[in-house]
Amino acid sequence: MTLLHPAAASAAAEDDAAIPLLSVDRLKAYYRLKLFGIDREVRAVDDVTFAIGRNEIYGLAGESSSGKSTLIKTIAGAIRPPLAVETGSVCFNFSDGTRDIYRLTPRELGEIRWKRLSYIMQGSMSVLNPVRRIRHSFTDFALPHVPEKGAAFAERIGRHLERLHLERSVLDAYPHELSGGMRQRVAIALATVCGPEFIIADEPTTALDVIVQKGVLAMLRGIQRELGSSVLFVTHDMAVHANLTDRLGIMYAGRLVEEGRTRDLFRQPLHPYTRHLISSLPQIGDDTPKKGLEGSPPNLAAPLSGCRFHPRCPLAIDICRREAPPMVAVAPGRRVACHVVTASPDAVAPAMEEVRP
Amino acid sequence: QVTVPGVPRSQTIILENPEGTIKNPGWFNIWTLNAGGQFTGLHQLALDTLWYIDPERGLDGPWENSLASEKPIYNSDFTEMTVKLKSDIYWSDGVAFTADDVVYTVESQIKNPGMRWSALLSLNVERVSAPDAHTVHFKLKKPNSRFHALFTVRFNAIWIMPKHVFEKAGDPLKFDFNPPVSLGAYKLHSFDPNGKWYIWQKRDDWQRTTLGRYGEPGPTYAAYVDPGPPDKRVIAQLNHNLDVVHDIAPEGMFTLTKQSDSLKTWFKNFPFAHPDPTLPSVIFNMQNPAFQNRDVRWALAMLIDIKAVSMAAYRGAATLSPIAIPPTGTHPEDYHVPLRDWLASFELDTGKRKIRPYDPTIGAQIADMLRPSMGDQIPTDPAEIDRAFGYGWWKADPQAAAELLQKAGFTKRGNSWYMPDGKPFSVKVMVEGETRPILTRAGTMIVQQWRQFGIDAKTEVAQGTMLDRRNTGDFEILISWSVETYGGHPDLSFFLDSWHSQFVAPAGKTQSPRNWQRWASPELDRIIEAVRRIDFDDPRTVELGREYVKLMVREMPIIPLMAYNVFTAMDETYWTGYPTAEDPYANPVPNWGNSRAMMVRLKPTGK
Amino acid sequence: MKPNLLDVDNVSKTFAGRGLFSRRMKRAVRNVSFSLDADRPEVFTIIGESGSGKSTLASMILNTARPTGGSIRFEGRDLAHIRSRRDRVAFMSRVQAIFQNPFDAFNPLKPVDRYLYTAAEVFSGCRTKEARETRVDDALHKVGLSLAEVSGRFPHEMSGGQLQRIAIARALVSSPSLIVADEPVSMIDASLRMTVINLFRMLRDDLGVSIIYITHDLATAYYISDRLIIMQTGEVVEAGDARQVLAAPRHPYSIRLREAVLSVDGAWRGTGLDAEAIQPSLR
Amino acid sequence: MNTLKVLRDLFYYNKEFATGLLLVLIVVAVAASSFFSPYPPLDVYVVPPDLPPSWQHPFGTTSRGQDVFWQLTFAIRNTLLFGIVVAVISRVISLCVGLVSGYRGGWVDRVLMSLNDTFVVIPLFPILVLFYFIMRDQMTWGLLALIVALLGWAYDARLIRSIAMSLRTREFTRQAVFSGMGTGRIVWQEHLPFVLPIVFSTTLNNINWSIGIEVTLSVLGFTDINTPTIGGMIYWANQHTALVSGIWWWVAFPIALVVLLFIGLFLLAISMNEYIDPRSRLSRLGGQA
Amino acid sequence: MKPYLTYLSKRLLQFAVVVFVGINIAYVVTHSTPINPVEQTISAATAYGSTSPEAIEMMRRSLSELYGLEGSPWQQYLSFWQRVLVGDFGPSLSAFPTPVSELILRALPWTVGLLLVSTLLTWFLGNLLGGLAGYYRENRVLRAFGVVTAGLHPVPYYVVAFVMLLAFGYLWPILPISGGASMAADRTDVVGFALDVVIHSILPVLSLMAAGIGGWFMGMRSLVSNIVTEDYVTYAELAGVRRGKILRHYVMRNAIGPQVTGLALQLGAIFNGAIITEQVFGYPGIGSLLISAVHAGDYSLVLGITTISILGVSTMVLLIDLLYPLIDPRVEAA
Ligand SMILES: Nc1ncnc2c1ncn2[C@@H]1O[C@H](COP(=O)(O)OP(=O)(O)OP(=O)(O)O)[C@@H](O)[C@H]1O
Ligand SMILES: Nc1ncnc2c1ncn2[C@@H]1O[C@H](COP(=O)(O)OP(=O)(O)OP(=O)(O)O)[C@@H](O)[C@H]1O
Ligand SMILES: [Mg+2]
Ligand SMILES: [Mg+2]
Repeated sequence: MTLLHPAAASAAAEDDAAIPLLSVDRLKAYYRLKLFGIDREVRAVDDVTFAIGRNEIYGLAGESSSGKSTLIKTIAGAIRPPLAVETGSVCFNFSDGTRDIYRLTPRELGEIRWKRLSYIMQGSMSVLNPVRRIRHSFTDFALPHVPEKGAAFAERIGRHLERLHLERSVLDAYPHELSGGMRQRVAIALATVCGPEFIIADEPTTALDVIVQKGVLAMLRGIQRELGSSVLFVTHDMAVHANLTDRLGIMYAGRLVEEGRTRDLFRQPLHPYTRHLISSLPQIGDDTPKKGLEGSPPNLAAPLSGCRFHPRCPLAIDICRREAPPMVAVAPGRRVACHVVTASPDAVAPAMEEVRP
Repeated sequence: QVTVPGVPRSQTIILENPEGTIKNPGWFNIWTLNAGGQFTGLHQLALDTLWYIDPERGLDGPWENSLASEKPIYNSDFTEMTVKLKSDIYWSDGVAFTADDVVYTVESQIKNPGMRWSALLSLNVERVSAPDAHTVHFKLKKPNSRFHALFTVRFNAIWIMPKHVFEKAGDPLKFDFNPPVSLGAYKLHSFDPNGKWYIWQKRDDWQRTTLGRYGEPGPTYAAYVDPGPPDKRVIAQLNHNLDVVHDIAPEGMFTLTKQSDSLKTWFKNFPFAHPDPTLPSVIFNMQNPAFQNRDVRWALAMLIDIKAVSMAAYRGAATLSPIAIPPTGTHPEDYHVPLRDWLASFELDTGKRKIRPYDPTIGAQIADMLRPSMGDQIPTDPAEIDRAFGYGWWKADPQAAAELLQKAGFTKRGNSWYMPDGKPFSVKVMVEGETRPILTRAGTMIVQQWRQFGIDAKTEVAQGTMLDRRNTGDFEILISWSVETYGGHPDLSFFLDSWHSQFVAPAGKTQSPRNWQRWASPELDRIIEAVRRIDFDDPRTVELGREYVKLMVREMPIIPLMAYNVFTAMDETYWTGYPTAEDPYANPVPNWGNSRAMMVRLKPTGK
Repeated sequence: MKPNLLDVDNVSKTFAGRGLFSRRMKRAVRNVSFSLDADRPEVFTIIGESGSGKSTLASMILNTARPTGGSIRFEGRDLAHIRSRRDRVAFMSRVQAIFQNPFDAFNPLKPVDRYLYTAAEVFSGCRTKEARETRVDDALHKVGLSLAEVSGRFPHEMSGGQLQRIAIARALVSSPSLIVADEPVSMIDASLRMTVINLFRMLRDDLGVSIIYITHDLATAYYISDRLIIMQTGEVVEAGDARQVLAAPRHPYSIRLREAVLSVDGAWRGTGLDAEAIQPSLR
Repeated sequence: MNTLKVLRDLFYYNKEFATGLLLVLIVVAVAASSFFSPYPPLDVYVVPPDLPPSWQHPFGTTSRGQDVFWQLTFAIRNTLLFGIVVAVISRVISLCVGLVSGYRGGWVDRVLMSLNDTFVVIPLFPILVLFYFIMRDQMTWGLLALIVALLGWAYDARLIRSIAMSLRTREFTRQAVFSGMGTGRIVWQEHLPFVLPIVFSTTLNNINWSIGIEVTLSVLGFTDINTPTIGGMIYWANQHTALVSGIWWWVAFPIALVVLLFIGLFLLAISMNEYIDPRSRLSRLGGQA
Repeated sequence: MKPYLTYLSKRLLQFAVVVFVGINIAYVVTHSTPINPVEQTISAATAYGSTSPEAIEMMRRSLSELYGLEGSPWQQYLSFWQRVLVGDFGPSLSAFPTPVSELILRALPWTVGLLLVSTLLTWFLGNLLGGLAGYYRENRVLRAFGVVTAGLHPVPYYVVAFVMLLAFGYLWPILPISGGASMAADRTDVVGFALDVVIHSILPVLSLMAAGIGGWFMGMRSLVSNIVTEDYVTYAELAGVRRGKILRHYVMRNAIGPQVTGLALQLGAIFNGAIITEQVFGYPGIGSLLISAVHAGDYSLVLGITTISILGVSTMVLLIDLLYPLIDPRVEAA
């Protein structure tokens, strides 16, 4: 097994932080369905190992239903049946100590939430209590975690909303009075206003038009830079990844298939799926015909043997059908799970050098 | 709990008013129709009229001259009646009672057709006058030998109005008479604005009332209350919060006999209840073709196993009567006992043979049946058994019934009986349900017996609609009573006069009381007319009454069952001296007007 | 002369204020006009700010909402005159819709094939089961699926892309001449997104279906559309040939929109987010 | 996914379902055993009265000389049937009105809701009692069930309508419209499953309510005494002052059986809710839409 | 504002239609009762005394006249509406000549007081416990409580009331079992009288609560168990919002809508009285008035009570419709 130890992975990262803020180790999270005549297991996260350093924006991309949200839920400790963690650990190394999120009592977990770790769920348009004014949601979520109280607190959230291009009057609105985009921004504001060390964001900008989206992303990055916190960011928009994230992980069928610095990944995608993902992206002014992936998406309830991408992979060779490729560091800070790529790492290395600034 | 400031429990008797909650509690003008309560103590304790007949023996014989000083005086053709009044009787406000009050009562009722006794009086009275302060003279429109009955309390009668109060009140129909000025020994103390209770207080001048001559009434206060559903009455009495329970189910009474050590009942032993001079019967709708044949009626009678009915209805505590006269008061001496031999020799022709259906031993049989479970609560003395369990009944004889039905042209196919026209013989028996639980039980049992014999019999509960359906003849068979008597007097005109065929309504039209069976019989008419011609106290009334009994036995237009037994339960914690079968000085049932007699015999226990 | 496929003529929509005591009137769409030629199938794109009235406009075109001003004619017939169920069925067999969110577009409690069969039955008059199956299978093949893959399956058993394609197949069953697609690709990954976009192109080019394509994604708009309008607060601020407008927008809002588009290449040039990140300090 | 398998799994994995099913089966078994009763249901004095529970008469005997157990078998059968008939009829009406009104909106909604409110406001008891007077002995339990059902749908229809109103705005409804489905199909095929959980719980309440009405009417004396029911048993017990007289078994066993039935139905309802509720089942497998 | 006014006027029209139709139905039904008030009156008056059929015929005629039962049905119907529109229900037939309104007014405060208190208490407690039980599903006490209420729920009210009565009136007689106030009550002593009324209402209120709490409990529980899976609840939990706060403002607040509607309807129906309670506990009130009116064929009184009840319920329905946006801001008034 050439599985990379998280420590090794972070050591491999060129960042200065010696201990990563988040380390996920051999995580398996399955949806267990054994009820009502159905008996199956959806292996939505199947053996994922990675780490996120301090002061870093880590992007996660991948096919729809490849397990991104599941991974994120597991990291955020938002496990509800039928989701269950099989094996593996999720460790946070906050400024006040290291915590394995599955070893914490609910009380301890409650203590780190929002103060250190905040989370924007997918579908963040519907996470607001429909019968509670936005102002009260802020009080509920943020008031216990910030030093300001009373008017100072109101001032703080007011200023924060303005950074998200929202008027302060939003505070007196009910969620349904806001457009989807405004609600998403409120959700982002809720998750960022306390200045947590780690922000998890699952497709937070789907309902925004490009102008607003850009502003919001800028704000997110601004906060992150200012506080030196870390962000785990999921989106389907590769352009967002390119502009926002420092490192990028690509998921396919419950597995991380490639990881590396965003720029490297775009310049030189190694995994065939990554390559496809990047090349299929149209750009304004670009007239070349683009194509989607042929073949059907993998079935996580009955995963294929070998590499899960092999039926759709143009490069598939024999071993791909038999053996699952391990995640291998092919260059410092660069990992990939592909038999073809690891078989000829030499072909990769020069390319990597080339993109170094 | 039932204590009012200044009304000590030890001086108060608490009685049940079966009227329940009074909708319009502040209304005491009893001369309008049902605008307020009547049995709230108002007619028992506060009002008075000329005469009383007690269904039992009475304080001083069943007949009592109340406001009148002597019996009614008729002229020879019964077109005039003169009444002599007592003097020294005063209203509670100190005004003397005089003949003017009686005259006013009669005249104002005649003047106002909406008043309770207006119709009765205007039909009868040509003119009323007061020759002097203590004499009233009635000139009648037509001969009426029973006119005095209107002023004679059996349950109630025309109460005398205080002229001096009503005169000033304006429209007597709109006047609430609150507080009532009373003529009786008690006056109103207070009442519940929600109609749940009334408290009456003994008048200081109780001597100046008609009750005064029997001595001072015991209770200083009398409360008439609505104690709620039967179980609650039992609880209330066990808690000594209700001295007299008007009526409960037999089981409630048995519970009381077991659990209360201060209980007093009419019969010391089983069946405990007081038999009212009222006769629950199986009443045929004689206008229904199915019941026009006497043999059919008799067949249905022969199918009744009265012991089972007695058990079902009263748990055996029924006082049976084979004849159409309730076995209570003085009636057994006048009718039941003398007619025994006649009954024993009575023969019925079934078409195949002659049978003697009367069984005088039924009462004893029931006593024997109950003895194992009730032990020494069951009397052993034959006379006592007769008084308690009645005077025999008809033998259940399905064989005879079958023969009678066949004689009437009915046929039996398989297990079912068919009428002469080929239709199945089906009968619906109407009962009143919850309102009269005992009769409902009896009806259900009778239906069961008929059903088992192959008749398609069903019970119909007509709770709430019973009155209307009875009046309009909208029933096949009814368990109810059409016979009600004085109890303390052999005269039967109280109910019988209305049985004359002149009053029978055509089918579909409203029948006036009390001939619910709508039976028109020339023979009966002859008896009724004979009664009309003789005086109330004429010994011939008994003769005519016996003739009536025999006619009824032959014809069976109603199947008499038993007396309406009222389970009045009396608690001796605070009071003693209640009327009982041993000392039957009054009817204990507390909503009867003559229950006022109790007051003068009750003695405090000192608790 | 043959009437236009669609005439949107000076259409406005005003919503009454929400809530009990609200006096606000919301003018969601203001005087929008455009038309689609019957003979020249095209992809007509609507872009705009969130809340600028795109969906409202779409539902008016689909005749599920009535304009408060102006009129919409489909093949010369005013939509306001479509009332009876027969007319509506006839209309829907010509104009179809693809909805924004594939995950909510199918009843989660029911197999997805029902929609296809019903559409075949109602719009194409397929009486027999066989006829319906053929029809549905044809439509599914056009989107790269087959009846065998779809029949009897529940929405949760399908991927977002599959659902999206089923929705399109469902719209195709009735052989419409116009499809209104409201943000059909916002929730799916880039690869699937291209599958869907290419499908639109195929529909236009091979089947002659006109498509009204509503999106936030300027890149795909550029990639596929023929004409385009840009909306802001209910008004059309710029309209014209898609490539021209996107290449050289003129209205200030369009320009800002164009500039705000993030691109992969731009990222390396540093024109990304940092320029905007100058914000008041948080601590 | 066949029904049997679903049931099997419900039984194995859902303790509540298993208990509920067991309880309901017990009650059904009691009801079914009425067909083997040694005594005709209406006959009285077939056994010695007032016997406490014993081996011979497991639930004792009544003051009317009936065996409580066998009487109960008839009573629970009729009462159950009564409750079910009421529930089914009123459910159908409330579903139709609620779903159609919520989905169609506009004047249809206004007309239906006017009708609905009219039924909401009509006071039940005087109407029922007056029906009793008018219908007389035609007032069998069947007819009573019909009337109670007709008077018992309105509130639930409002509830269902409010759910249907939000379903109308869901995207899949528009999908259905554009698939050419008419009101009927949309309402019955698309929206019905969503209201089923609430329908289950209202059904339970409705059965309970209707049995309560039957009992109340009986207590007030409006009862068809030719059909034994639970209400009828209480009626007779009441007439015989059974509670005060210490014949508690006459009341206790019928009540106990009804309670068992309800706990059973309650458990079934919550487990079925879980099965149908898309959020506790698998429907959200596709994503968090 | 205008659309709201349009909505309001449409809704008011609907209200008027409902009230009109409702009262008409009540009119038709009450007037088709086979019980003839005249016969009832006569029977009650003559049941025990001497009667002569001729006299009864006379009484019949004069009573019909007195009760205003002469005239064609149409005339009677019109005069009914004429009176109702000025709020007069005429004289009661079974307590003639007392006006119906007087009878109702006398009974109303008791019924309203009893039912208002018990309904509100029951609603509050049932919902509170139901909410707790739905949210803290693992809690043993609440679970046991759930089974107890589910078991108590179907026990017929009559039996519940009676058991209470036996328990506290007989076996352990610590509470008054009858009436709305004790006979001793001095109604001029406001405080003492109020206390007395409260003590007398304990058993009726308790029994009403015991019988009614299960419905609210189970309703709230199931509403809550649906809501706890909503995203906004999950999210608030993930954000570490205090559980008490989540329960109150996120869970119960969102579930309360249907329960408020239910409460409103129940409050509207107060005017029907609590027939069995009044019977068992001898509590004064409108229920027994209604039943006795029905029995007496007193359709003036029945109609008076039903009209008030119809007005009560439909007003509450109207209010709920108009005010619902305050309960659930998502609902548009129009
Ligand atoms: N509650 C659940 N029960 C069962 N399976 C689930 C559940 N939620 C998600 N899944 C399955 O788990 C897999 C991964 O889902 P997940 O939501 O993590 O995908 P994703 O990568 O976030 O997709 P998207 O980009 O569409 O959000 C999918 O196959 C999905 O069907
Ligand atoms: N039923 C309604 N009542 C009142 N206002 C409404 C209604 N529907 C939409 N609106 C308002 O109309 C405006 C246009 O809404 P619409 O949904 O058309 O926007 P959109 O362009 O589709 O936005 P997005 O890109 O976020 O989907 C919004 O401000 C919205 O709040
Ligand atoms: Mg996701
Ligand atoms: Mg939109």
